[in-house]
Amino acid sequence: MSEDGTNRLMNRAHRFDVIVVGAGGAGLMAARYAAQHPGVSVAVISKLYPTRSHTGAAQGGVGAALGNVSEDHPEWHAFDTIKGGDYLTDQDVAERFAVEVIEAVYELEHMGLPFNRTPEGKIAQRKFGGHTREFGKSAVERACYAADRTGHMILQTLYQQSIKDRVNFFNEFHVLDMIMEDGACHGVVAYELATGEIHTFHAKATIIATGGNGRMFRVTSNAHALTGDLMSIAYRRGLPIEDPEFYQFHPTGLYKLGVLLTEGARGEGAILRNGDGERFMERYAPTIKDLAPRDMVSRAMYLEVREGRGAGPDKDYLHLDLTHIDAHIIETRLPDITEFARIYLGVDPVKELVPIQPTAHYAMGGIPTTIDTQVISDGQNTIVPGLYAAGEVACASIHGANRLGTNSLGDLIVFGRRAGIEAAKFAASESFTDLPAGVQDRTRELVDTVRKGKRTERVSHLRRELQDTMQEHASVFRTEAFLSRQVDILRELQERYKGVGVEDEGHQFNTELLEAIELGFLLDNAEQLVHAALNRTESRGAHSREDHKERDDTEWLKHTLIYKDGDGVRIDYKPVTLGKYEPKPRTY
Amino acid sequence: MYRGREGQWAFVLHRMSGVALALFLLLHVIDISLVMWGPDGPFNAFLAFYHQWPFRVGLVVVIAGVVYHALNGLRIIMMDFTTWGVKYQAPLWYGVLGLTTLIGIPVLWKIVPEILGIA
Amino acid sequence: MQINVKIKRYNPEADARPYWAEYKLEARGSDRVLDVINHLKWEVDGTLAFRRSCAHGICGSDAMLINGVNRLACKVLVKDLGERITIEPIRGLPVLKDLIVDMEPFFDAYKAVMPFFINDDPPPPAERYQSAEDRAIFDETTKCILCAACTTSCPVFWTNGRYLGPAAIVNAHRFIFDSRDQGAAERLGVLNQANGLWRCRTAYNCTEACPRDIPITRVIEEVKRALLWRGA
Amino acid sequence: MARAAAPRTFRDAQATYRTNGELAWWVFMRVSGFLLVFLTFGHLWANNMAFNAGQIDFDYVASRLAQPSVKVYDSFLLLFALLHGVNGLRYSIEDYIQRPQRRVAAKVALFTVAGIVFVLGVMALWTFSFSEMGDAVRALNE
Ligand SMILES: Cc1cc2nc3c(=O)[nH]c(=O)nc-3n(C[C@H](O)[C@H](O)[C@H](O)COP(=O)(O)OP(=O)(O)OC[C@H]3O[C@@H](n4cnc5c(N)ncnc54)[C@H](O)[C@@H]3O)c2cc1C
Ligand code: HEM
Ligand code: SF4
Ligand code: F3S
Ligand code: FES
Repeated sequence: MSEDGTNRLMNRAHRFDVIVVGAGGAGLMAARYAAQHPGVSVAVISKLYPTRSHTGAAQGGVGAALGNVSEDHPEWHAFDTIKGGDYLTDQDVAERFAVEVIEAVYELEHMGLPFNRTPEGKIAQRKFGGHTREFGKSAVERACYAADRTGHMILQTLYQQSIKDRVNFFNEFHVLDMIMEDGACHGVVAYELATGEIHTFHAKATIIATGGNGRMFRVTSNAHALTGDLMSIAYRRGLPIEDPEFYQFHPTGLYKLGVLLTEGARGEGAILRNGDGERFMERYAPTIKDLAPRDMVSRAMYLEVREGRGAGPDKDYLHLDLTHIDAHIIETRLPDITEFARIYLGVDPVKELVPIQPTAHYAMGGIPTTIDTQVISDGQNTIVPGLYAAGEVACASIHGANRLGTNSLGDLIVFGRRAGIEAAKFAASESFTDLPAGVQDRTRELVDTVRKGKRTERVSHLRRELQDTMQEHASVFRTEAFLSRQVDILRELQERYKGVGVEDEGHQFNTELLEAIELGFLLDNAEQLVHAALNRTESRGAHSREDHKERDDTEWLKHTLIYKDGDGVRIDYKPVTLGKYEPKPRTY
Repeated sequence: MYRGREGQWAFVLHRMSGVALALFLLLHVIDISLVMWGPDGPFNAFLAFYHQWPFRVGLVVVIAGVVYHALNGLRIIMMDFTTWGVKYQAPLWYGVLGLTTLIGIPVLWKIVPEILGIA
Repeated sequence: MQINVKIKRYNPEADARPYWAEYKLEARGSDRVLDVINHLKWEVDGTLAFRRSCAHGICGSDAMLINGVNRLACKVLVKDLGERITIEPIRGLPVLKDLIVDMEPFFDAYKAVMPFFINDDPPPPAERYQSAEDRAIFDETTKCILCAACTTSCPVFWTNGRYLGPAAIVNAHRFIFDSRDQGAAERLGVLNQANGLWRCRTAYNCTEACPRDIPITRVIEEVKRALLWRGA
Repeated sequence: MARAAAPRTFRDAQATYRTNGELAWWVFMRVSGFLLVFLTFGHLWANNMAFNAGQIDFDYVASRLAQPSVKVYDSFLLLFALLHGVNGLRYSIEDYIQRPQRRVAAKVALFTVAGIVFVLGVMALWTFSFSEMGDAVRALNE
């Protein structure tokens, strides 16, 4: 390398005590708390400008048992979370979560987050799916909200605070590899979108907070950017992914588009109706009806459509009915989703029924961590030194087999905060080790393969096929036949992926190149999901096997850990941490 | 061209008229101050020059500019100091244009014949 | 239907200056402009560069100058534009490639108004109280997604890049009118500088461009009055 | 180029403002604008509507400027219009001239010209005794 070259390389090597990958709710929360540790330097790397993160899309609210509207207790919240997770939730995590989320919500308020207010001036709360009083008696107001843009407010508030705290940001830097040596993590390697240069970020502690992977499905509420990058990178680096088969479909996505209409709408009284105008949820969940957990509602919707009671010319969607709700409430508490329906479908929710269908929404699984967000590498909870994960990308596991609405934002703030504190503590006690030689090699290879690819396949076509087939074979209802078929399809797609390439040979803002690389990540995510789903021969939470309709606690009350193994996969397990709540049949 | 609406055009016209008026004002003070050189100085010659028809038409444009600028200035003041001005800014602007035209009619009625030398 | 899309393109690595590229393609009326340019990128020309993420008007990535007006590509449908669609990068910020502009000056202006909650009193164990009425005063300005559609539609900003711009003022308003915040005086002070608030000439392009329907000009006027009556 | 966006601080922000000058000018534009409505409309009425502007000559002007009330009226008009207009031109300079040196140069030029014009205007209004000149004025005095 030339003199000049070495010099430039120096500029592209960065060193911070703590590196946070991802600037969504989890990442910014982590950065904030890490930065509060005296003497610890922190940087956030994000492939999007922080405020573009998908946390900003979260609408309904963050669940915390503040009891501002009616009596509530963390124990009730923990119980709902565990039951909602179909008892795959680790109960110690859920209990700790239900307590800490209260503190975290107050802290957000102290950071200025503009929650809606009750008449007394306290944080307003509303009902949400699966959240109940006294262990399932009736729905309770637990979701703290700011109109239907709670996630937006969280993201903005955290970003604002990070400006105040002078956090270092590397925006539009795309992380493509983790630096792993001797089972420990020493930072990441990232591609700078503006220049095409590759940067090394050397860190004592690395926090992964890169969000979800919903883009592997056709109809999804997730952003284009949610391609599960770090789940794939960890996987390629030999780390396991926990419970990827549990993927949540949210009942109320706008027909065909998948744009989400918050469950908060049903919290405010909206009703689901089938093509005959019937309130079908009364048949599936007699007690809490439309506010049953998402997996149950989405399944009910699929069944309605399958049994010919869908709406529309193809009888392939259902309706969300808000017409009986006071127009003022709709406009003030649900303004954004009202606008979505008006703009994208030309339907006015105040007067008309809104066409909806389930939409791919949330990965319950992810990079496995301890309750303190340390990443683990096996079923014995072996800790990967220097590596932390929080938010949707991680699996602690609080959501078990099915996440309750509002628990994700709670997850971000509780575990984001924990990750920040823990990582900073770790970093403060460690010193930098030398980086292994050739840290950038894998990244260069990854970029070069795509850059010089044969271009016999188009990225967009492969991605479309992936999304269509995943929707077809691995979404709300699954069978062995479908899943095995999908395994084959994925193998074929992986093979064809080797033929992709890019037209854009440039270095600056080569978004085509990154889309191609992201597709590779998505394929890995799909592989994890499909194999784990094929392997789990029971129905639990969001994982519903038509050939194994019952939950099987004797055999399957355990977490999946899936590893990459050559061209195939290897599956291992991890016990569920049980506690005071005995697994019971899940009825609402 | 950015397809802005009333507000943008109100601004563009206000600025153009304002700048034009300010430049005109500078010239105008200079030419009027020529009176200091007395009846036999350059003043009358200068004015005779200005009395040619293109300048008289220009003066009509200046008057229109003053009227528009003044009325729109009042519109701006209403937007700045009331809670309702912003809400009605577009109708107000049409009001400004309307009134400018309205005032323009008698002005033209009076001045056009003068220019044509009929009066 | 058949549509005709004109895009102002520029690749700093290949082109001396920006040029117009024209494409003809099939689209449905219900397609978003984002779907159209995604289609172009995915099927026609992979080098086309633009930012996008959420695809439903929430992340603020894809403000563009579409048929002469700033909008989010993901929030405007083909049927509302007709068969001829013209797309340019937003104005007043340096164009880096095709529809991608340098957002740093925009974020710098945003940061300059101290867009963060300031209250140095020790917080209570639970939340700080705020009446629903006090909360409502700044509700609209909490909606901002920092898309820059407003600032880059402002005729003053196009020619005077030092103007902080409407987005910064909107975000200052968010805090100045928050009953819990204590930093109003500092923020008003920043806005009182030569390139702050007083550069606004009430052109309303910002208000019309805002995809979040924030009544920006009204907001700016409220801040002007606050500065006038409270002083800086 | 790596860009770790360095956030601004309170102090950075505070350092950027010092005076209420712009606020004062903003208020002045409104107050003077309001007064100018009457001043300019009156001026236009007198010279364009009540008189045929095509016949304005030395005698006409001198006869007007011989009246103290007109002197006072025109002085106000001169003062407000000039300040208002020059400040307005300054706004345009701020907006359209982006090179700092050129901007300063343009403003210096503007203020110089405005200063000269102001002095000329004041001299024309106040330093000459029109009663000694022109037939009309003499007639007026008789
Ligand atoms: C429409 C919608 C509505 C929702 N509503 C609710 C709700 O009401 N309540 C609730 O609790 N939950 C809700 N959720 C779920 C919740 O919003 C998400 O799970 C959560 O926001 C994820 O946050 P995160 O911080 O983990 O990731 P994100 O906010 O998605 O952020 C990911 C970050 O990682 C960065 N990143 C990703 N890959 C890379 C890479 N390779 N290199 C560098 N950076 C990278 C991105 O730039 C981004 O900054 C909703 C989700 C959606 C989609
Ligand atoms: C007749 C009554 C007048 C009224 C009510 C009036 C009002 C105003 C107002 C309120 C502004 C401020 C605009 C803003 O901040 O957006 C303004 C600007 C301006 N005015 Fe006037 N004005 C009048 C007469 C004049 C005259 C006679 C001149 C010329 C000497 C003039 C020249 C200007 C200029 C150059 C600007 C700046 C334009 C800009 O920045 O966009 N105005 N006027
Ligand atoms: S105020 Fe509106 S237009 Fe301006 S940045 Fe915010 S959301 Fe975008
Ligand atoms: S467009 Fe510009 S001039 Fe003011 S009202 Fe909006 S900021
Ligand atoms: S893509 Fe997010 S706002 Fe358009």
